[in-house]
Amino acid sequence: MTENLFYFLSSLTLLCALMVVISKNPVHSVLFLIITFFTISGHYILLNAQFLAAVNIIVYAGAIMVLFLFVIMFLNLGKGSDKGIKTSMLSKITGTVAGGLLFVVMIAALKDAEVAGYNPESYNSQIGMVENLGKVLFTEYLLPFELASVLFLVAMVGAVMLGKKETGEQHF
Amino acid sequence: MEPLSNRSKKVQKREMTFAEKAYLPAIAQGLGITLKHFFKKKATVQYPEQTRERSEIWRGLHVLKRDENGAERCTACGLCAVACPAEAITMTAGERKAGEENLYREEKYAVTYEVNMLRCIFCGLCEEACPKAAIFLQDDKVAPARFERDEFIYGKDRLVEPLKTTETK
Amino acid sequence: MELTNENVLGKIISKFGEENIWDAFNPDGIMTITTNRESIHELIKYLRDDEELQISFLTTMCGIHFPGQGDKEMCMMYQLHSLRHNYRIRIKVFMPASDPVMPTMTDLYATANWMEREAFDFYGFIFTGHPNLTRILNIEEMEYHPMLKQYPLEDQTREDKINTYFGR
Amino acid sequence: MATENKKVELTDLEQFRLDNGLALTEEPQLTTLNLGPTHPATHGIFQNILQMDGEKIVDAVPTIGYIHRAFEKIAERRPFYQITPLTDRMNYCSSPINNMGYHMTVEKLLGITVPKRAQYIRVIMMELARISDHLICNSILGVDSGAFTGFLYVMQEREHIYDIYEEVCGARLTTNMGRIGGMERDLSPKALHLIDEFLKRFPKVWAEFEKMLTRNRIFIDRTTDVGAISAERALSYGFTGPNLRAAGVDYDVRVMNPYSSYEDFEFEIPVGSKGDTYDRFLVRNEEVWQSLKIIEQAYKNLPEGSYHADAPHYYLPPKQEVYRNMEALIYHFKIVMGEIDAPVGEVYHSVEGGNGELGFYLISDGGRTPYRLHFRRPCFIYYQAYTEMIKGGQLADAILTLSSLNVIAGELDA
Amino acid sequence: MSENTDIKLVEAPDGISGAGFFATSFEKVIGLARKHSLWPLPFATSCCGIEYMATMGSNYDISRFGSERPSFSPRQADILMVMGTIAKKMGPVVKQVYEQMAEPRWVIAVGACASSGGIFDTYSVLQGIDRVVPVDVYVPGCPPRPEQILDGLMRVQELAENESLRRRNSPEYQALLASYNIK
Amino acid sequence: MESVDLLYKAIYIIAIFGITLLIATYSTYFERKIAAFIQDRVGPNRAGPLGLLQPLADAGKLFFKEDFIPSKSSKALFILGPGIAMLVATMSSAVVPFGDNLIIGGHEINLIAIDVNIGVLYVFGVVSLGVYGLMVGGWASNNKFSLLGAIRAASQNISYELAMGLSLIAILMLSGTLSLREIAEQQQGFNWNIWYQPLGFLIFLVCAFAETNRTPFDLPESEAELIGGYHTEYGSMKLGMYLFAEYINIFVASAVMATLYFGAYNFPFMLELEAWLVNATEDAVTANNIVTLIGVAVMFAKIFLFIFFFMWVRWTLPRFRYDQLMKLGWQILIPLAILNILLTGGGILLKDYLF
Repeated sequence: MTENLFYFLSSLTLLCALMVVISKNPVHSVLFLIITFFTISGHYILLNAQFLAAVNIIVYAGAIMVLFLFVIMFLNLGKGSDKGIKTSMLSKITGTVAGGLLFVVMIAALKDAEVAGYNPESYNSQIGMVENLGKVLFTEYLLPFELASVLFLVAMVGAVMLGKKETGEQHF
Repeated sequence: MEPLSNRSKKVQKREMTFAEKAYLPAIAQGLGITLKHFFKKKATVQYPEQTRERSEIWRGLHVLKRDENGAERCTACGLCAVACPAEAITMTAGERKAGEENLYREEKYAVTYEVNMLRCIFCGLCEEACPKAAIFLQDDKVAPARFERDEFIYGKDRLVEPLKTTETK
Repeated sequence: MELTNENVLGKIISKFGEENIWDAFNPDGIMTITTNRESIHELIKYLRDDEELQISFLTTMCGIHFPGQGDKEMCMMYQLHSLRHNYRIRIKVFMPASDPVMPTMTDLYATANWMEREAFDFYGFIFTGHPNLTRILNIEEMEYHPMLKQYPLEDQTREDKINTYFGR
Repeated sequence: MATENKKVELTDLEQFRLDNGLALTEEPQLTTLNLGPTHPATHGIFQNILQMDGEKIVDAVPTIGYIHRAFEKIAERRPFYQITPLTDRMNYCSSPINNMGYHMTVEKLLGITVPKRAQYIRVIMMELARISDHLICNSILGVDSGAFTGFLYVMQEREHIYDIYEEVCGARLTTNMGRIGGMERDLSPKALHLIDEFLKRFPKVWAEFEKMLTRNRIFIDRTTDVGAISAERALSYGFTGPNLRAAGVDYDVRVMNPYSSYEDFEFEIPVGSKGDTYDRFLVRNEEVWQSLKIIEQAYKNLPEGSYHADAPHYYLPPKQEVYRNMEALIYHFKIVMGEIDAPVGEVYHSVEGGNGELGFYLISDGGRTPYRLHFRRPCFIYYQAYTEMIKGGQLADAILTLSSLNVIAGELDA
Repeated sequence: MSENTDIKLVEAPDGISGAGFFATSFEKVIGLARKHSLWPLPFATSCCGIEYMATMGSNYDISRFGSERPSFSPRQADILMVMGTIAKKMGPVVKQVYEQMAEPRWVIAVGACASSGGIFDTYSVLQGIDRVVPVDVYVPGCPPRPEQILDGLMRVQELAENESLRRRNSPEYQALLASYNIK
Repeated sequence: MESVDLLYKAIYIIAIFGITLLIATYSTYFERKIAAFIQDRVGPNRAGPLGLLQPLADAGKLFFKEDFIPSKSSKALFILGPGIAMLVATMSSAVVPFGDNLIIGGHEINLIAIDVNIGVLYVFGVVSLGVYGLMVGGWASNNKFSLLGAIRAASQNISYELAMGLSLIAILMLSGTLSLREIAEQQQGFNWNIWYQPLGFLIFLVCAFAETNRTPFDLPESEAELIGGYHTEYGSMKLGMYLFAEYINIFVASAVMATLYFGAYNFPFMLELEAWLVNATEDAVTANNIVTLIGVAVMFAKIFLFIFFFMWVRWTLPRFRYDQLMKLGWQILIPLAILNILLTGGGILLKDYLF
């Protein structure tokens, strides 16, 4: 059952991820991206990492994508959304080359990769639970965790600076 | 601008106090008022079953009065039609024939008398204009809503007071 | 200075001359004077800006149509008010129907804008210099100026009325 | 997101762009939003085509005339007394003021003096009308800011005012009250009783309504500095009435040119300071209290005497006389037919309407109808300032400004 | 022009045609539901609008009929209540609003002006909205008392209760709409 | 898990779902009645006795109204919008504990649909998705009023989620768990969180109003400005679903508030009552069940009180303006919530230090 679910979720994830790229209408893209996040959260739940699943949804689907959608709605206002974007031949060629190269690199990287197995005896099914996660974060990975928070702080300051408009303009 | 008269009075506008700035007291006060009304007696008059009292001079549906002998008062002088700002009244006059004295009070009478209730604005000018006290706006009846436009041309069949009730109300 | 009809009229006439201000009379306590369209703009500006008069409030303006009066067929009435002195004055300008052209007052009073549009809509007055002289109340497609006396009031498509009943 | 709401100071370039219908800057795309003619907040019908930058209004183009009914043209075709029902329908929130204003104009033309009692009754009715006008306006301001309930509380009081109207003239809204030369009937005992009750009950209701909104910070924040207009601009736009008084000019026709014995009464003219929506709200609130004061005085000192002028040429004789007296019958016919031999002349008379100076400019050529009757309609005059008042504000501000101006479509379009 | 419920066409007996007993009683239930949930679109232009406010107010309380949710969006409304004068400038707007409403829809012309132009027999006023949209119920009065407005509403309730679910697809109805040049 | 347990669970879930829908349905009725009573009116009383069939009439009418899709809109998304709104709304009541354990035939049944140990986060996540329904619907309508409503909804929900989350953190610090059931259990008797977190509750309450788009935060659908906001173009049952979703959201918000701050199914002297009952009936199972059932009733009473409060406020207050709303959210509530966290942390430390 779990296995079937896994395959179903995976195929859905891939399909939706593909649709994100393919869709002509940016709003549709965003919506597919949201479904992608959902399916990824589904994977987390399969892995018994409920916290991650919930946070993934809250942060990505609940907040970030709302903002994406928000922006895109504004953009779409004036022009028709389904006119499609005209791309020049040059960019098509460069795109193909770049994509192909990425593909090659990924194949190369995955070729020698080994699937990490796990030991059923020593496996702790509670590893994805909140308590364990918290413990690990605040003991073993304290430094990276704090560094990440500094990074966030910097990002926040930057966002505030960017968001602050020049004087004389209406803020809302 | 300096005042034009000595009667001006500045409206009271003070700064918000801290409590007012914290939203809560005013909100609580408002909630208190609405809660008080929640338990208050309701003002509603349940219309089709009960009706609200109307004043005795309410200008409702027209009626063509009869006199104390049951004869129609209207003499088709046309003053009401002239006085009507909405031009809702039309009539044709006729001569009373012999033997109709109990039907019509004067020698001239209205053969047809029509009020277009859709045009009518119930201003009461016709009642005021009538020198014979024939047309009268009743206080206890209003023109009802209907489905068809044609139904609103009230002819004499619907305007003239029924014979039985000769006394006014 | 107490504003009375006499001293206001005197002031105006001394400023603009007898040839531009005439027919002063007082039908209802409000002095009414007549002027021509060349001096109307200057006159209203003077009344507004004069330190003593301060007649600086445009109460209303409206058009009037007097058919069959030669070159006095169209009339534009301005009524001004000095809030300071509580003094009202009425100014009329007559012109022929063939040429109802006047200067605009929109540069003096913001409120004149729509009043002039209304006068244009109703009577067809042309106010030179008006920023947007289009119909205001009636539909754009209307072909005539309905308040002119020769046009009927009634809706011409109404069928349920027999005119003979009303003697009108 | 910073959340200042300041009026925008435009640079020259921006002003140029604005004047030429260009987007303010390259970046923000302006949206056109069509407010009206059937938008719920317009309470009546007029259209505003707004240019919006997000929530901010950059420009507005008003269109009016959606209920143009040609009052002035009708008035040229109807005898003098038939015009009263027309005036009802101009500012239908306070029809008695219109009725009385018109009657006083015609009386001025005909040279009739109305006895004191009739004048006092008129004052009572006009002030009741002012109260009903202001309470609609202020409670609708509440509705548009989302507080619906206060509106229904004061609507009940309006019903009581209707009851008084009904007792005086027989109608609720379009009153057709009074006649040229006085009132059509005296105040009945029941009417007096109703007025008395109203004077006792209304202050409590109004105080309660004030309590719900006046010091509520949400409401204060919503209305302060919204749709402000300076006294100079207001005068240039021809503002009168509460909207001008909110800007700080104490111009009131009742005090400047007293009519109908207004000089007998003690009352004050409330004025605001900034001319914003909150000022307008407060001024109207205070005016309701002043009107109550006037009604109280008029009701207490109601003089004895006749309720109409002794003018048989113009005032319909009593019905009983018409049946018996030949002379009365002739007058009756002449008056109803409209042949009252009005003198040639022109008069202007203005009253303090619910919204400001309501003027009647009447030209008579001696015929049975007015030659020209021009209404100075305060709403028509206010509304053109609306564009200027809402520019730079937000959509929600525009709505509140509109309802606080109390623009009534019937009066606006005439 | 409007549908007269007094006149009933002879219908095929139950059970012979497709609509059997179940279907008709089902129609009744839906009719009842519609009757009690008529959401008005108050198209208030002038004086009658104020009387409509009074109708909404505590003393008359239109909500007793389940109609207190005014839907200013035509999509959500069931009855178009035209209250007040409709000038010729406004006529197309009324029509547009009517066209935007979803079936089943009813129209009440409240007051003299909306029904027939009333006192305003002038060049600028539409002489009755039935020149642009089909009207189901006329309410006379200028303005009508709230009681009369409620009367009008109850008249529409009658119509809604007795209306067949298929009436809106019937050729007669289509012809009626076509005569107004709607859709 | 045994199949019997599974069966009971299934029944329970269906029951909760049904109750949610029922309460949402009748919320419309109560909203109208409460509004009427507050405004000195009587409210709907002609559909059935006391107007009790009013919601059914509305539903019946909405179902049989012409289904309309604006010609220029994005059809799929137009239908998806109300669907998302409805789905998301119904999902969130799953983790709310409506009662303690019931013991039926030796089986202990938790009166909670799914007991996940991240219950709070679950509610939070699901609620944050609710905005998609409004956004997608508003955008797909291809109407500027709808779009404005959708945009307002989105920014409002994002902003207030932050303050809401922060105010929750204080609760989490106190209870040390993310599971709603455990939080409920900790508030045994009269030991409710509200006594420790009055400020947090206030912030949460305000945010709950904002998240459910109720007055004074009903900007997305503010009638006076935006006609209907995001649902301007919706008619028939799609509109019904939006309205429904709003009422379900109110229900869930009330349930969550009752659980987090007002002790869920706990009521004063609960233990004493149970002990007394055990003595009286000499049957621990019956006693437990009785107390649990009382607890369920208490829980629903609390929920109804909150729903009433929502409606009471709706008919009293004016609404904010957009920028004021943002100001309140970002400049007042978030700092307050952070302050609250600091105070709570300080309190906890102080307690550890002193005792």
